[in-house]
Amino acid sequence: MLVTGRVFQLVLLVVAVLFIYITWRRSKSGVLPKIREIAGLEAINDAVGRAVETGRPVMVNVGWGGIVDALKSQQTFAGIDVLSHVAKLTAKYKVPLIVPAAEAASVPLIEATVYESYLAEGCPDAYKAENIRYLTDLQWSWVSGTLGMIKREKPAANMMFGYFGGDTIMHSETGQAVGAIQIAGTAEIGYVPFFVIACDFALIGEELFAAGAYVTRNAERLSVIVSEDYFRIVLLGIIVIGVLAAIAGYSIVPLITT
Amino acid sequence: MMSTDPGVWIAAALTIFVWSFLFKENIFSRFAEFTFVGMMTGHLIVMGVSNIRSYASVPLSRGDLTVIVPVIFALMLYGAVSRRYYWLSRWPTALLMGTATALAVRGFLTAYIVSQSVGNINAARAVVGPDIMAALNSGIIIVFSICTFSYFLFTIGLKGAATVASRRIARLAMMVAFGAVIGNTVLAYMTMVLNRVIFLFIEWLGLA
Amino acid sequence: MKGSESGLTAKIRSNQPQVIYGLLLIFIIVPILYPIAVPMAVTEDTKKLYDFVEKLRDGSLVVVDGGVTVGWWPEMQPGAAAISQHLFNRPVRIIFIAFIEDTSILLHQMLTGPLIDKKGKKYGVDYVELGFMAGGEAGMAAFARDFHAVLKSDYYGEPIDTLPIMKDAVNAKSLALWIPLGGWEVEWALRQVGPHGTPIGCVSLAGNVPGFKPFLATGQLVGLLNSVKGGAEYEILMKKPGLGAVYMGGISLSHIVTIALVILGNVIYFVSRGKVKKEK
Amino acid sequence: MSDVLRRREIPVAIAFVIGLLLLVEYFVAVPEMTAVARTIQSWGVVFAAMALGVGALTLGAYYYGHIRRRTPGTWYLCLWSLLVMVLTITIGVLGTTRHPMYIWLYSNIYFPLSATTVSLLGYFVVSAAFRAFRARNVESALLLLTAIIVMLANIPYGRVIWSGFEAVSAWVLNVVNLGAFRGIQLGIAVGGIMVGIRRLVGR
Repeated sequence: MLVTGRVFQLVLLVVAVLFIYITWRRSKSGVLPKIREIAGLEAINDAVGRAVETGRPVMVNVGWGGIVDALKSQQTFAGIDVLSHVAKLTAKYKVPLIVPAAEAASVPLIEATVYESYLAEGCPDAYKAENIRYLTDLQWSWVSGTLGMIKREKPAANMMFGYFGGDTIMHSETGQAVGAIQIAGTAEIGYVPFFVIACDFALIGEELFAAGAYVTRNAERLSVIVSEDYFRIVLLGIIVIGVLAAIAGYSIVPLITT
Repeated sequence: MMSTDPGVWIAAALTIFVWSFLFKENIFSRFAEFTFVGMMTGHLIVMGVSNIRSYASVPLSRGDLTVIVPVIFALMLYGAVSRRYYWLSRWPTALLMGTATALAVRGFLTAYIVSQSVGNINAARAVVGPDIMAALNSGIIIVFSICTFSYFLFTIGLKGAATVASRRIARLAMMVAFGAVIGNTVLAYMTMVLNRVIFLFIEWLGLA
Repeated sequence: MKGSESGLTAKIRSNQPQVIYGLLLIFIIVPILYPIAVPMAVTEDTKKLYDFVEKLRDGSLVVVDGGVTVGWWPEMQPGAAAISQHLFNRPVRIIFIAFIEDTSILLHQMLTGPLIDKKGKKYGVDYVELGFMAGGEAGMAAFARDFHAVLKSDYYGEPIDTLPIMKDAVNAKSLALWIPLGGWEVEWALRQVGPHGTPIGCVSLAGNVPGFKPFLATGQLVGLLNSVKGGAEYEILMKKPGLGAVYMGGISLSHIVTIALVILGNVIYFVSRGKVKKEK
Repeated sequence: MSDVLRRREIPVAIAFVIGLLLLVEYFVAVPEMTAVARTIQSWGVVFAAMALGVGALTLGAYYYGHIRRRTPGTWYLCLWSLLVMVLTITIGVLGTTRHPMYIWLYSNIYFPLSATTVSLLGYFVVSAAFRAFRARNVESALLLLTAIIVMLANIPYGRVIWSGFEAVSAWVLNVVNLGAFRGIQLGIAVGGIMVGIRRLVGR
């Protein structure tokens, strides 16, 4: 009855479901797992510090994925998580924070996030609603609006976390041209290279999601990371055992492909 | 010979409008963008209609009415434009989401997880093979892929010399891969510029 | 790090990029006006796909599916045209379809245009255009499992069950080769067509090529054309230079310019950084 | 009644049941289930085709807001964009996409606009090459070096400079790059599966 060649895959799927269930249950208990440091995140402090020195603003861009689309929104949410962290720092050090928003639907969420960060730092008066600048829902209008903003405001730090497509090169090139410290991250692996080369620090792929969970310490988001780690370890084990067995002259491929 | 086709002239004007963005965003580049978005959205609808036509017209002409059922259900999607009937759109959206997600999950299992793991395990055979070059290359592939894969562990194996070394190898390997992406992408971007230049200089202005 | 820059680097950063844009434009125009023919080698990935097509059995069914938005078509066109021409040369039957809204019209224009010589193959018997099918990856999955479930008429609005070619074409298992053109499209095919056991060979967008190498190694892709370069190589194998050769001739100089700019920019960066260090 | 239908649990349940069906059907061969899955999949395509119009309505509503408020500098462009959209739809639906007028619009307006927009990236990549691509450390130096080798191997002139570029580039792509991307693709698949399952159970 089981389709030949897919039995092992079914087992993997069941294992994945189990891991998700276990980690989700554990997240309810409130014990937070340890998570490794993510290189680019440490640089955020320095970047904000530079904004203090130079008196220029900090710009945080959460991409044009929006919060409606099921797939792209994952990255936007992670970006907004990082934004909440940056907003706390800018509130603390009294640096202007500018956010160019790309989707009308996401603006209220961004505004609320930034406001709450300012509130948490005890300075809700420093929050400026006009600095959350909604441009347009259209990709290229948004890109050109953001580029214009970078050129005018000359931010000391330009941070980009979220969904970015072909426009990665445009943002990071313009940011570099005004001398901003650039920290960026996207899960679009095809566009990560442009961030890596043109920005000072870049998060690679999945590091964006981990960064979101890292800065917010949200139990449920951390549990996602943990469940993925478990699954990775299982796969890693299979690959390592398979490789060692193959070197020793045995093959586990028939087992995997049953 | 300069082109006498008004279509070519319009296309040339639009090309120059978009390129004027390189100097500064201006009324012409904005005009071009809004034209583009209008046309793109219109085209999406046209293709949707043609798809539904293809699905429904032939069966309907033969008297088969059952094909209308999904079309009627799909109309619920348009609840999305009204706040009051927004909930209606959730049902067909859930079907779309459920289908796409399940298909992606099973595709990932077969085509990525199992096939690529098998690829790595099979590569290990060459490591002990007679060809030294192939053995070396397979070894590099296996080590790099394992290091890169475990680079994205965030809560397990946080300390130790092995972790540090593996993460270093992973980063260097990824940098090479990213360099390959950038180098190869230049090929595409240059082609796109060339395509427009050929259009302007040969099709429109008739040079060369 | 930014603080330790001398005036020279800052000057470069703040200069007008339009000068560089102009430079690029010049080095793209010059080779068009004065074309230079330069020989090219054929890479292994291209050769593999060519050989695979060459060895297709008589009467095999092949799907060519277009999957790029219209703006990226220039990149796909040389490869798409070359491989379609090759398929028309061979005694195989071809199904053209698109899973992205823009491509069905582009494929139709390619087939009716001067680039393709159909070698007297008859529509509906030897090849067919199925137009566009919605749904993205899910659409491709539905099509791969049953060609007749959703699409009932072809590009011209004719019922497909009256076409002789569609009598044998039932699902992905009846195919000898599936050729996606594009980036995502290839990933969709790997996930949704590959598990049916259908061989896949692709024309890929340049940015995705490095990411597809693992699939070439496992044989999930039987071959791959690297964007315009792959197209040009395929033309060499077919001994019929076309669009690919034109593009490759035109973009070579601008590659050199890009490389020169990278090196120059970095030399200035290091020289000025060295100066700052000495001053300190 | 409609309060019950409005509950959030219903769409979650729909997605879950359909997802489960398509997953189980992939691993277990039951002819009845396969038939149902096939119907659902073809419905999905019809839904997706119908969904293409929703975006247009949302965009239309957004434009309408600008036009009604007479947003300075934008409202007439929105109006123009709407006109273009209506024109495209009218010709495309009444005359089908094979109509010469539709083909004319497609080749002389849609294609040049789209292709030229993409070509902007070509300009940005050269200026970035000069102004932003910096070998800040060993990692980015390695990245740039690989990029240059791949570029040189991609163009015919590369062989004139040194005949070895192609071999080096092929080795880099087929060995180092392959290893790295195998790890990355496996990672993407793990993410896709885990996030996918979570989405199916509405978490």
